[in-house]
Amino acid sequence: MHSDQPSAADDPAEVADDIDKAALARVMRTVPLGAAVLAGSMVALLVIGYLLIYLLIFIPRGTVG
Amino acid sequence: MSDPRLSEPHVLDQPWRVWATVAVLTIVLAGALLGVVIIPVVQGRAAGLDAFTAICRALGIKPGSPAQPQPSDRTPPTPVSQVTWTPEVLQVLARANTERGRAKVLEVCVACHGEQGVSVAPEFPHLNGQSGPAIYKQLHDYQSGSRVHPLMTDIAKALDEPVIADVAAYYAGQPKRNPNPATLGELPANIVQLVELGDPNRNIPPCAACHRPGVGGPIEAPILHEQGQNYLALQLKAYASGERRNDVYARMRTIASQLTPAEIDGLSRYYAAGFR
Amino acid sequence: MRNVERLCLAHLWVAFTAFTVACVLGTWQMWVRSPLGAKVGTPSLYFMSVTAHGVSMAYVLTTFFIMGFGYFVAVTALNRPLPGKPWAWLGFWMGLIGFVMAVIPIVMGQASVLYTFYPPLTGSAWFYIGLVLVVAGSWIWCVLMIVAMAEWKRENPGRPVPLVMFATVANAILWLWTTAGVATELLFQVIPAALGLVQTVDVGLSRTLFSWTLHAIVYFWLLPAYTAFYTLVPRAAGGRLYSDTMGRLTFILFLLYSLPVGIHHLLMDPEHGTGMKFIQVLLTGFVTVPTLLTIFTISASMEIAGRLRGGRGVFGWIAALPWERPMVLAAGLAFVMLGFGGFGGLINMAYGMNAMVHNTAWVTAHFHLIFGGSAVIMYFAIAYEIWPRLTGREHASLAPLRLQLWLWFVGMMVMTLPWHWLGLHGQWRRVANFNYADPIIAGWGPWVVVSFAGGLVLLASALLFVRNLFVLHRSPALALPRPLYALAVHPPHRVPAALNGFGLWNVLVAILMLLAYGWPIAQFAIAPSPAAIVHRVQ
Amino acid sequence: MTELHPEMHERRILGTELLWAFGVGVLIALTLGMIVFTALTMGINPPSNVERIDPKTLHLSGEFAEHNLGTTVGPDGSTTVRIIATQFMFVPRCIAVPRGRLVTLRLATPDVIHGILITGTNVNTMVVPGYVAQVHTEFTRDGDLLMPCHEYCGTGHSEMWATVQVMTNDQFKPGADGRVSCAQR
Repeated sequence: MHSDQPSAADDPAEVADDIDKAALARVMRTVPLGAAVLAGSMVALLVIGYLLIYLLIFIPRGTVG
Repeated sequence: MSDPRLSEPHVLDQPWRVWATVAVLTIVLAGALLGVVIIPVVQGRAAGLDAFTAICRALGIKPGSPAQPQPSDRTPPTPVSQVTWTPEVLQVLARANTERGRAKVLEVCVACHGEQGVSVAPEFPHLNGQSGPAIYKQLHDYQSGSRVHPLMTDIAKALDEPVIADVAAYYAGQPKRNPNPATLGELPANIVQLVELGDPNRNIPPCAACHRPGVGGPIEAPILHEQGQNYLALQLKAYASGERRNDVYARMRTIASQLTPAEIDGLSRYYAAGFR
Repeated sequence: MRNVERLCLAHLWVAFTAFTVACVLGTWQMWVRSPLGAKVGTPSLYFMSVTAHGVSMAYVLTTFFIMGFGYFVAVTALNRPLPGKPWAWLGFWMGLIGFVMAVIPIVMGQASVLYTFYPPLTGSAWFYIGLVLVVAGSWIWCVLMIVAMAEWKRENPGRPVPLVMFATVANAILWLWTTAGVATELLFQVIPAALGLVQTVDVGLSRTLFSWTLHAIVYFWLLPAYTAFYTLVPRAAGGRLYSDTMGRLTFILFLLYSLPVGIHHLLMDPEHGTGMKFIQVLLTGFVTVPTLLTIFTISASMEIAGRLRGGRGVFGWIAALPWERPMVLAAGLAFVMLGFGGFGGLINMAYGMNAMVHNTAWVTAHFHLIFGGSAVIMYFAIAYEIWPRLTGREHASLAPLRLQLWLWFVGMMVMTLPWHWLGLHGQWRRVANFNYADPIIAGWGPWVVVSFAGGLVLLASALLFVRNLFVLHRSPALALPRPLYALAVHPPHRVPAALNGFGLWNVLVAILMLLAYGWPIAQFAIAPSPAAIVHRVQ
Repeated sequence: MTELHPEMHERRILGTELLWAFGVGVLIALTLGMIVFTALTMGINPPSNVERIDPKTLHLSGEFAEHNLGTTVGPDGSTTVRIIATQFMFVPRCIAVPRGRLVTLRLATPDVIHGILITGTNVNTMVVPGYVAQVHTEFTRDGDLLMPCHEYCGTGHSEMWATVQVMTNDQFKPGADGRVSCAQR
C-alpha cells in the first residue's frame, strides 16, 4: 500500500495512471463548464418536455380524480 | 495517516447521521402534509366534503376520491345464478365422496347420462371427465331455477348440496374416452381459428381461453372436448336466443349470439371430435 | 484472478445465453403483434413466449450478470481472494437449477402468467419455486459481497473501500431489501395458492408486496451500469473520475430512495388512497437525484478526458473523446437512451398524469429504454472490457464490437420511439394481437411495423454480441495487463464511516420503508381485501 | 501528502456538485409543483377509491348484478356507469357517456385482475378483485372510443375490449328509468 492510496482499487497495478498532474490541473480550471452546459441543457429540456406534455396533452384530455 | 487511530473517521460521522436523518424525515413529512392533509382538504372543500372525510378518503379508510362525491347505490335485481365460488363451496367439492356419488348416479342419473357419464341420447350431455365445478353449478342452477329443463329441474330439486358435490365429483372422475382426434384438416380453418385465436374483429375471445382444462379461466367453465355435437349446438343456440341464461354476466349469451349457424355447427363438430 | 475466472464466466454465459434466447422470443412477439403477423401463432404460444422473455431478461440475465460481475469486482478491486468460493458455486447452481425448474413449466404452458406475480391468476408452483431458488442463490452472492468488503475493511482500517466495491455492495444490500417484498408474496401467498393449499388470496396485499420489489429491482439491474459509469468509463476515456465522494453519495441515494417508491406502480390501483400515493410520488421525485448527479459527474469526468486529449471550447471535448473504445461509445449511447427513458419515466410517475400512459406501450418503451437500453448496453461494454481479463485473450478487432453497440442503440431507438407515440394514443400492453380492422387501431399499424423493424435490428445485434464473445475465446492475441478502474481527480485518503459503509443507511432505509410502506401494508391487516378465488393455470 | 493545486481540491469539486444538486432540486420542485398545483386547483388525482366489495358474490345482488350494469343518470343529473370486467369481456360491451359532463365510472371484477383505459382520454384504472375501481372524468371529444383490458387476465385477454360512445347532449337522452344505452349504428 502506498501512502497516496487511491480509492479505485487495492492493487497498485490497477491504479497506475499516466496522467500528468500539471495537465490535469490545467484542465481542471475549466472542467465542469462543458459538462454543466451539456447536462444542464439536457435536464432542462427534459423538464420543459414534461411541462409541455402535462399542459398540452394531459390536461386537455379531461380531468381525472 | 499511517496510524489508523488518527484516521478514525467516526468524528466525522455525527453530522452525517443528524443531517441524513433530518433530510429523509423532512421529505417524508412534507409528502405526508401535502398528500394526506393539504391536497385532500382543499379538494374536499371544492367537492363539498368535510375535512375529516377528505383525509379519511386520502388514507383509504373511507371509500371514494377526496375530490369527488360518491354516487348512490342501486336496488338489487334477481341474479342469473345463485352459485358463488367461495372457499367453503370449493371445500365441499374437494371433500366430495365419489362412492356416495356413484350410488346416487346409479339410482337417478344412469338412465340418461350412463354409469360412466356417456349419455344414451344425443340431446343429453356426456359427463365423463367433466369438471366438477361445472356439473355442480348446473345442478345448483337447475335447483334454484336459474336453468330450466323439464326433467332436470325436478331431479335437481330432490338433491341436497353434499349429494350434488358427490355426483359432480363422481362424474368428474370418470375417464374421457380419449379417442384419437381426427386431423384438423377436416375442419374449416376459420373454426380452428375461432377456438385458438378468437375473432378480434367481433370481440370474440378464443374458446380455448376458458374451455381448455387448466387455462386459469372461469371456475365454472365446462370442458368441451368429446362433448356430443348435438348437445353443444343445442346449447349454443339456446344461449344465442336467450332461452338459456344461467351464464353469469351473459358471457356465453353475448358470444353465442354473434356466431353464425355455420360456426355453431363447426364448433360443435370440432369439440365433438375430441380436440382440446 | 486466483481461479475465479471460471466462476465469473459460468455466471456470465448463463446470463447471455438466456439473453439471446429472450431476444429471439421478443422479436417473434413483435412480429405476432404487428399487422404482418396477423395469423401467426396463438395467444397461448404468445403469452408463453412473453413469460419466457420476461423471466429470462429480468431475472436470469440480470441476476447472473450482476453476480458474475460482482465476483470479478471483489477479486480485482480488493486484491484478495474471494471469501467462500464454494458458497459462490452453490449460489450459481441454485440459480441455474431454479432457472431450469421455472423454464420447464413455462415450456409446458403451465406458467403462462407473465413474469409479474399477480394472483389470483397463478401458474405452476414449480415456476415460482424455481424463481425463489434463483433469488436465494443471489442472496448468497449478496452475503459474499458484504463479507468480502467487511474482511477487507478489517485488514485495512481507516482506508476508503474502493469505489467499485462500495457500489457493488450497495447493490447487494439494495437487493436484499428489494427481494423482501416479492419473497414474502411468493412464500406466503402465491406458492401456497399455486400448490392448492389455499383457495383464496388477498389481492390488495399481494399487489402491494410486489410493488415493494417492483421499482427497486430495476435499480438492482441498473446499478452495474452506474458502477461502470463511475469506475470503468473515466479510465477507458483516458480521464479521471470527477468526484469519488459524489460516487459514494450517489450509490447511497439509490439505496435509500429506490425502495420507498414502489407504490408509484400502483397509482391506478383501487386499494390505496391518494395520500400514500402522493407521498411515494414525492419520494420518486427524489430518486431522480442520484441519476441527475451521475449525469453531471460523469459528463465532467468525460470532459476531463476530452480536454486532456486536446479538446477545447464548451463542447470541443466531446469530439476529442476516444469514441472508438467500446466502453466510451457504450456510455455515450447509454446516456442518450437514459435521457429518453428518463423522460418517459418522468411522465409515468406524475401522479394523476400516470392515467394517460399506465399499462400502455409508453411504459413498455420506458423500461426497454432504461433497462434494455442503458443497462444492457453497459452489460455489453462491461463484458467486452472484462472478458480479456477472464480469458487472457484480447479482441482482435474492435470494429465488430462498435458495430454491435451501434446496432443495439439504433434498434432500441427505432423500436421504442414508436411505442411512446402509440402509448400516448392508447395502445395497451400485453396483448397477443390487435384488431387492425378497427379504425382507431388501423392507424397504429405502420408504427407497429416500424418498431418490429427495430426489433429485428436488436436481434441482429444480440447475435453479433454472442459472436464477438465466441471470436474472443479463440482470439490468438494475448491480453496485456491493463488497469480497469478509474482514479478520482482527488483520490480520498479517508472518508467518514458514513461514506465507507452502510450501517447508518440501513437504519434510514428501515425508517423510510416503515413510513412509506407501514400503513399501505398495515391496512390489509386491519381490513383485509375481500378474498378472491385463485385461478390456476396448470 | 503531495501539494495539490487549489482548483483540484475536493472541496471545490463538492461545492460545484452541490450547486448542481441545487439546480436539480429546483427542477424537481417544478415538476412536483405542477402536480400539487393541478391537484389543488383542478382536483386531479390518480383514481383511488378504497371501497371493498366481495368478488365472489358480485352477481347475486347489489349494484354489480347483471341488470344494474350500464349507464344511469341519477335524479340529480349525475352520470354513473357500472361495468363488470370478467374473463374475457366487459359487461356491457358498449358504454354510452355524455360529452362535457362529469361521469363516474365504477368497475368491479368477479375473477382476476383486469385494467382499463379509454383511448385518447385520461380514463385508466386497474380493476382488482375485492375493490370497486372508480374513475371520475369528463370526456372532451365525442365519437367512438376503445376501452380495452390492459392487464393480462388469461389467454383470452387480447379479445377483451368494449366500445365507448361519447354522445353530445342531443344524443344522450336517459329513458324513464334513467338508463342510457348505446345508439345502434
